[in-house]
Amino acid sequence: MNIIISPQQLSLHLISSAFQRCRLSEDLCKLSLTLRESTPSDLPNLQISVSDTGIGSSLEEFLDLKLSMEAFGAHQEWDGLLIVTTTSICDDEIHSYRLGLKECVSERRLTRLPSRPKNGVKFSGTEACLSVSETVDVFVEEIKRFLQKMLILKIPSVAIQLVVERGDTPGSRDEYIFLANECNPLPFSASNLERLKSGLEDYVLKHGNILSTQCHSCFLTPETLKVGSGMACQTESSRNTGLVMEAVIIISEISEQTSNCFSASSAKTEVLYFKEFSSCAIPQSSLNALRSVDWRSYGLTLGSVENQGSNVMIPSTRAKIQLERNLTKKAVKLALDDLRDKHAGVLLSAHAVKIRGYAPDLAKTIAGLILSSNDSDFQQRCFSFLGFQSQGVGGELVEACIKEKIISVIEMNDKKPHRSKDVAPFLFEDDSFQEPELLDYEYEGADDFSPMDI
Amino acid sequence: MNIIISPQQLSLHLISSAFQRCRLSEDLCKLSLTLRESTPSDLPNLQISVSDTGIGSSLEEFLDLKLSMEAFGAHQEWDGLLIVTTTSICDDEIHSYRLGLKECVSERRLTRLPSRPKNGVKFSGTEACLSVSETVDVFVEEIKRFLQKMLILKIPSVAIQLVVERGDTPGSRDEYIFLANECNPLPFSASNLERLKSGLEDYVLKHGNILSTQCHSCFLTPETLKVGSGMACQTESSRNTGLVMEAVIIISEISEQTSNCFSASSAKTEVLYFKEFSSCAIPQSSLNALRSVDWRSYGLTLGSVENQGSNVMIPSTRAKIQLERNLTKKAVKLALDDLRDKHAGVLLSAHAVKIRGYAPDLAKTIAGLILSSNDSDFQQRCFSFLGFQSQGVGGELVEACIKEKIISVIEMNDKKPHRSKDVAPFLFEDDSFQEPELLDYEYEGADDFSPMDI
Amino acid sequence: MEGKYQRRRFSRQPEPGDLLKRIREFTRALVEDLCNGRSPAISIDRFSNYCMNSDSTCCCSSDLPKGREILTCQRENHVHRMDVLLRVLLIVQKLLQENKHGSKRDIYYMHPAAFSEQSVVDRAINDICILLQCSRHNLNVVSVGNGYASELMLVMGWLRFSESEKKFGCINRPSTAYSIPVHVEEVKGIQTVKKHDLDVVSVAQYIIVVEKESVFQRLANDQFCNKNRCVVITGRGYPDIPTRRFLRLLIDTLHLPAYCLVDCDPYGFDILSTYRFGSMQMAYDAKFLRVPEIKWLGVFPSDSEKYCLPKQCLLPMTAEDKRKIEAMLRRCYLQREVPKWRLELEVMLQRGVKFEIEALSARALSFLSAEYLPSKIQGGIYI
Amino acid sequence: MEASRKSAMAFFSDQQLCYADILPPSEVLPRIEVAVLNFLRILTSPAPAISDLPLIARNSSNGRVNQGLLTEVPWIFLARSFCTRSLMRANATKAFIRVWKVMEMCSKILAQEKRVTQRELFYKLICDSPDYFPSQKEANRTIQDVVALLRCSRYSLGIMASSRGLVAGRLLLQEPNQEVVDCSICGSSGHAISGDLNLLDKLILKTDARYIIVLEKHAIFQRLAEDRVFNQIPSILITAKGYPDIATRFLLHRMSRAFPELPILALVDWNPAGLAILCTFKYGSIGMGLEAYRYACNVKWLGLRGDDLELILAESLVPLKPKDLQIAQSLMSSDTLQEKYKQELALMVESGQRAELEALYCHGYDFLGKFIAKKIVQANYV
Ligand SMILES: [Mg+2]
Ligand SMILES: [Mg+2]
Repeated sequence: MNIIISPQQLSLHLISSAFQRCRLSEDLCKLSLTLRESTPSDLPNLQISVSDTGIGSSLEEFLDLKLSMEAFGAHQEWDGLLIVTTTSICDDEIHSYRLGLKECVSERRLTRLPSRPKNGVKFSGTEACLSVSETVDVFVEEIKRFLQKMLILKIPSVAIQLVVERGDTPGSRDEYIFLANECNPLPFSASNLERLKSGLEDYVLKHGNILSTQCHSCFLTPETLKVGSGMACQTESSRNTGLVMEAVIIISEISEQTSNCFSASSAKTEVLYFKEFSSCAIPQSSLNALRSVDWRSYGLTLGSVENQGSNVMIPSTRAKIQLERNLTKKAVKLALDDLRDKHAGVLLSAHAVKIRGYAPDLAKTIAGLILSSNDSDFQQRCFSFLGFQSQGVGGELVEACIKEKIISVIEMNDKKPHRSKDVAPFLFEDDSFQEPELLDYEYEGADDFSPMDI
Repeated sequence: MNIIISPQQLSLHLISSAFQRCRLSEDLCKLSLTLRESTPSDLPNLQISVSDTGIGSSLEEFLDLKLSMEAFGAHQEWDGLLIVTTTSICDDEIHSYRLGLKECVSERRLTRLPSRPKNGVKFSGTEACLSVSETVDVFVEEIKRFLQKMLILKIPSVAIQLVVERGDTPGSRDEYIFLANECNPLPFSASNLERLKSGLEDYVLKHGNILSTQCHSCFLTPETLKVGSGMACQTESSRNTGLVMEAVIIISEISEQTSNCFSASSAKTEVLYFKEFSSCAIPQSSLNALRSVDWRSYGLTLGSVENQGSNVMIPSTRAKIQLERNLTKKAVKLALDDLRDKHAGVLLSAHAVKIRGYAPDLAKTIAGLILSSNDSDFQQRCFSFLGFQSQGVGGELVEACIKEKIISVIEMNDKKPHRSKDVAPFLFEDDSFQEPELLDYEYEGADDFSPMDI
Repeated sequence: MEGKYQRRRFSRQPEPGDLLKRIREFTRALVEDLCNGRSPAISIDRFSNYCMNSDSTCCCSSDLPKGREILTCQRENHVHRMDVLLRVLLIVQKLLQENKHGSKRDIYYMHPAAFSEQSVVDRAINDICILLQCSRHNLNVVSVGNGYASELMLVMGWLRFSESEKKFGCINRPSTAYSIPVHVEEVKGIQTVKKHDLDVVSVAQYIIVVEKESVFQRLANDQFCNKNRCVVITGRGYPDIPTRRFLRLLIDTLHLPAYCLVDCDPYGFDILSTYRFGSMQMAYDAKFLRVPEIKWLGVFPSDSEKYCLPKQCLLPMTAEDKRKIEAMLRRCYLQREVPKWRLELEVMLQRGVKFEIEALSARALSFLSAEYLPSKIQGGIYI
Repeated sequence: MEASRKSAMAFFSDQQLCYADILPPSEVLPRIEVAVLNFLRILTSPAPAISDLPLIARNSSNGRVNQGLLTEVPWIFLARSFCTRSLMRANATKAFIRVWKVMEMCSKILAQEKRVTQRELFYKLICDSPDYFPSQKEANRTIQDVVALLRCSRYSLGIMASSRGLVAGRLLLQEPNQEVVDCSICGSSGHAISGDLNLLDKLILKTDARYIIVLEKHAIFQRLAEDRVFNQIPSILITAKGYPDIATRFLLHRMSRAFPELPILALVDWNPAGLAILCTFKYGSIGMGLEAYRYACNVKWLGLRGDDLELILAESLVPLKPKDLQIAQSLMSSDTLQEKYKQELALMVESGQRAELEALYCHGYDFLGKFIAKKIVQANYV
């Protein structure tokens, strides 16, 4: 679990927890975020409330919250108090607690506040509240960005509402709704991976979920997005208990010419990482995994990787890191392979791209060998191989057909596992001829005679 | 006049003066040097007496003696007193004077000592005496070397006697006689230059006048010495009053193999300089003159020049230096030319020597062209050019004859003034020849044909 | 596989029709593979006429392939070679169909950008020869290098033959040089003059192969063939294919002994070896190009002393020369087939000097033709 | 002998002759004898001297262009400007002696009625005088010096020449007392031109051709000879395989004299070297000035020229090499070059590209013949 170093991160964490509770609920849930800024004194006072209608909280999630003592120890803007109100479906009452987060985890105690009766109504839900001496602005954008990313997961059962009340203009109230499954609905039965794929597609089409609908000026045709996905699981234990890593890769081929939305910088590749259905910064182990992928074999080059998240990870065990790393790598590779398999000519290795460059020439020459032959019987046989029936088939057609076949062979070759690739058969023991060549023979009269001419 | 910096130099100077007085006398003269060492106390006491039977002294020569005040000011070994006794042929008395040389020239006064009557006998002569607290040894060798050099002048009228009495062995008395004109007598009418030549020859033959007779083991044949002489006079004034520079150059060709007298160091060239009939160190101006001679054009190379004399010269005027220098250079060049003219093949320029080295090959080739021809008419004409009458002349003879002629042309060419040297006739005379390009144009053979010259 | 080569060894040279058929078979197989989604692969046998295994029982003399190279679409350099090979093959097909000849340079110029350099074409031509199991001339490809360098070989002596309509009556003037035709396959009627020819009473008794033109000219100028009943040829340095084929043809037809006169230096020896064993580049075709019958006539390292050659003519070997000799000494065929040559080569290395044939002419121009060659041939002083 | 020496003597004072003759040994030896006699005469004269050797200078400043009045063909020749070899100049002493040594060797060879190769001559020279001939280069240069001194061709000095030239097509050659050689049935290899200039001089030439086509390259020659282009275009094909040797130029010159009505058309690569080869046939060159200027022929430039480039694939054009630019520069600075050639050269330099004749093969191997035929019909040569 990440160590939290700021109130903003804490609030994101609270949202993430609420989201998980919603996800685990079997019903449609609502996740409400309220940021209420009041300025009674000169100091800004911001009340943050994260409430959800998911399953009730077991409170451990709050008790176990890890705060950076360095960051929060001297933090004047926040008292460290968290008010948690929660009830499970089977509870009769709504329980309230107060929790001092500035104490270290082992010393933390919940202070029970007065409960409220539910009056027999069956519902569950949780609210977490805190007050900080910060302006609302430092929270809003971050939370919105977070929620936009969360939409990628396309969990259909959670509706998110963000309400912002600013203190300086009383009565002002901004409300944002975040609904997954909006523009490209998926069936409820869709797998997580499918949802992720679809969500990521939406994310790209909506320019990082900033737009509410697909950007039609950039994405005219459906083919512009090429998507591949892969899943890797811990194989030793059973699938259910083990780690599962799912990767989705999207390549959007928007040229800068046709698009007026993308700036040069947006041409960069964005890596989004979700852990347990929550967007978070990519951990170092996964980053290393990404670095270790042989991108060149997919015709890609790895640029510099900027890790924008700043969460400090609690060190996992070495074995776990290795596992995560392997799984990440595997999932990404599977996603790449998937992408390549589904889209001809995409993600060919640089090597194969070069080789493919020879296809037109090879095709032209082979077509030449066929067409220039004075043996019509031979020509006929070749045509029939190529699937042409008639004699009078045009030269361009033959050439194009051969070219296509060559390209497909080259691409197929590239998709084969690497193992078989590098062992190009070369049975000839050439190394034994390390004799100096008697090339520089100076002979009177012959200007540039070379024994190579023999 | 040189500045005297030591008692030894003073004594040489006194000898030189005495020699000049003898030379100017019309009679045979005797120059006696006595070095008498007495040890009454611990301090050595050396009496030096220089007496001559030449013309009497005008005393100015003593009054004008220039002593280095730096060297003599603090000189404890000598009191600076010079006793001069002199009489001219026309004097009735013998005059004696005492002179304090440590006083500077302008303050010097002669102290007259009692005279002695000559009792009507007609003679002239001078004696200069001084006493120093030095041992006799520091004087003897230097004086002997000086006298040996003076013999080179071969002034026939002066006999020199050196008597050395050492104090440590009472009664011991070494006597040395230096007589010019001894082994190769010259007529009295011989010119100074002839004497100098002869004297220098003797000097070389007697290994620097160290031997009393010619060294027969080194100089077996008379041809081993090659002598050239030159004289240069100031041309502007009349010859009598002007400066006259005479140079004699001797080359002795003694190989180290045949000679057992010469050590490696004696192979060096010795330069002796006489000024006004007195051996002295070579002045800087003359040294520069020697350095500026184009020795290479005589096939010689100038090594490092060590000036062994340490006399400090009183600066002459610039014009005088230039004159001396020019005269020296001219005299030396004349001597070199004289030497070369008298001795075939000697002092050829390095250039000519190098070219002469090719003469045998060229002669052989030309002879080959003649002898290998099967055209007897052609051969006959060639032979007649070479001065052979008969048909059956031997190949070696033809070759030797051509070689000799080629060498003689090379040597002759070398002796010509440089201007006229390079103009040789063309092999094929052709009056219409335009001005020949004398550049040694290197022609690219047809093999390295270059299109550049189209 | 073995059978295939064994068979070909004794079979006639393929006709253009055979080759065109083989090209079509090749093309058809390629198209078939492609249409079946199989990655095309071109299998090319590799040949070498020697190896560096000094003592082993290698099979370099068997003329069997020593290995195989398979060009696939999976390596870029393979695909490039495939591209070149197919382009050249297409040109060859045209040449054969139109019954024309093209030089290697001509072929290069069909696609200079794709071929990038001449050697790429040369290699492809070799590969095609191996694929189609033929010699280069069967492809109607001639070797005019870069358009300039081709030197025709020279021949003189007691010989008469014709190429197509052109007659070479060397016999009429035995000491006049004749250039050798390009198309050896069109050479007909090689004959030394028979005794029953009325005007000539003698027949050629042997063939001398000299390394270089200047020595050939010396022999011509000395009227060597007027005085000796022989045929002299030179390949002007490393012999090209027509030269070697012509020599092969001469020997097969006339059954005369052949002697080789080369410089006493590593190049000379390599040229000698090329006549005797063929070159490595053309190892696949060695059996048609080599002349196992050839004898090394000279000049031997020991000749410098035997004939008191002027010392100015003896040059010290460079480090490069020595390196070359050391490498040549390791060639397996020397030990196996001509151990005496190898010994002489060792002597050459030990002495550390080299010299040219012309050194024999330094003292007297006619020494080579009047003394050296006759004494060697009559005395059987060759190995 | 006396008479020939007289004429040899006269030769050296003849002002008009600045070329190297092709002479039989009987005329070369007297020239050498005159040289020896003059040397001895001057050496033994009352004012003895070692005479300098006057060699016709073979540098461009001694090059002259003859703009003929009757023919429009200019040719290059050497004027009477000399460079000398002098014994007395230290840096030329060896060169001076080398000249005599080579003369001695040549006179011996000529007296034996033999010929040697340059290599053999070098060997003889190093055995005789190793100090003077450290390498073949000195021997070759000295041979040229002797040519420039005695003004007879290298071949006349008893040095063998080999020609790389080939001829094919409608030409009948006959050496005295030999069978006629029909160059149209020599196949693609053509007929090899002999290096024996005396023999070439005596050849009897016959033709029914209407053109002489000079080819820069052997490969092109082979192609045209194999295609028997001379049957469609009645012509004689000749190539020197690059820069022409004397023998090839001599034969072409002889043909141009024997068949003055036949235009001589050159087909060269489109690069400065190609043009330089053409110009060497056309004007001669200073480097070969002494031996070869007389063999200038009025060669016209058939191709490749800038206009032909449209027939060539762009990929066949190769960037000019530094050597090309060098050649271009020296050609440009030549007064000899006619304006049209200079324009063409400027185009090459400007485009920075070169093209070889083989590049036309992209239209098939038989295209070359059609190309030539079309150009000839249109009289498209300059
Ligand atoms: Mg060689
Ligand atoms: Mg060219």
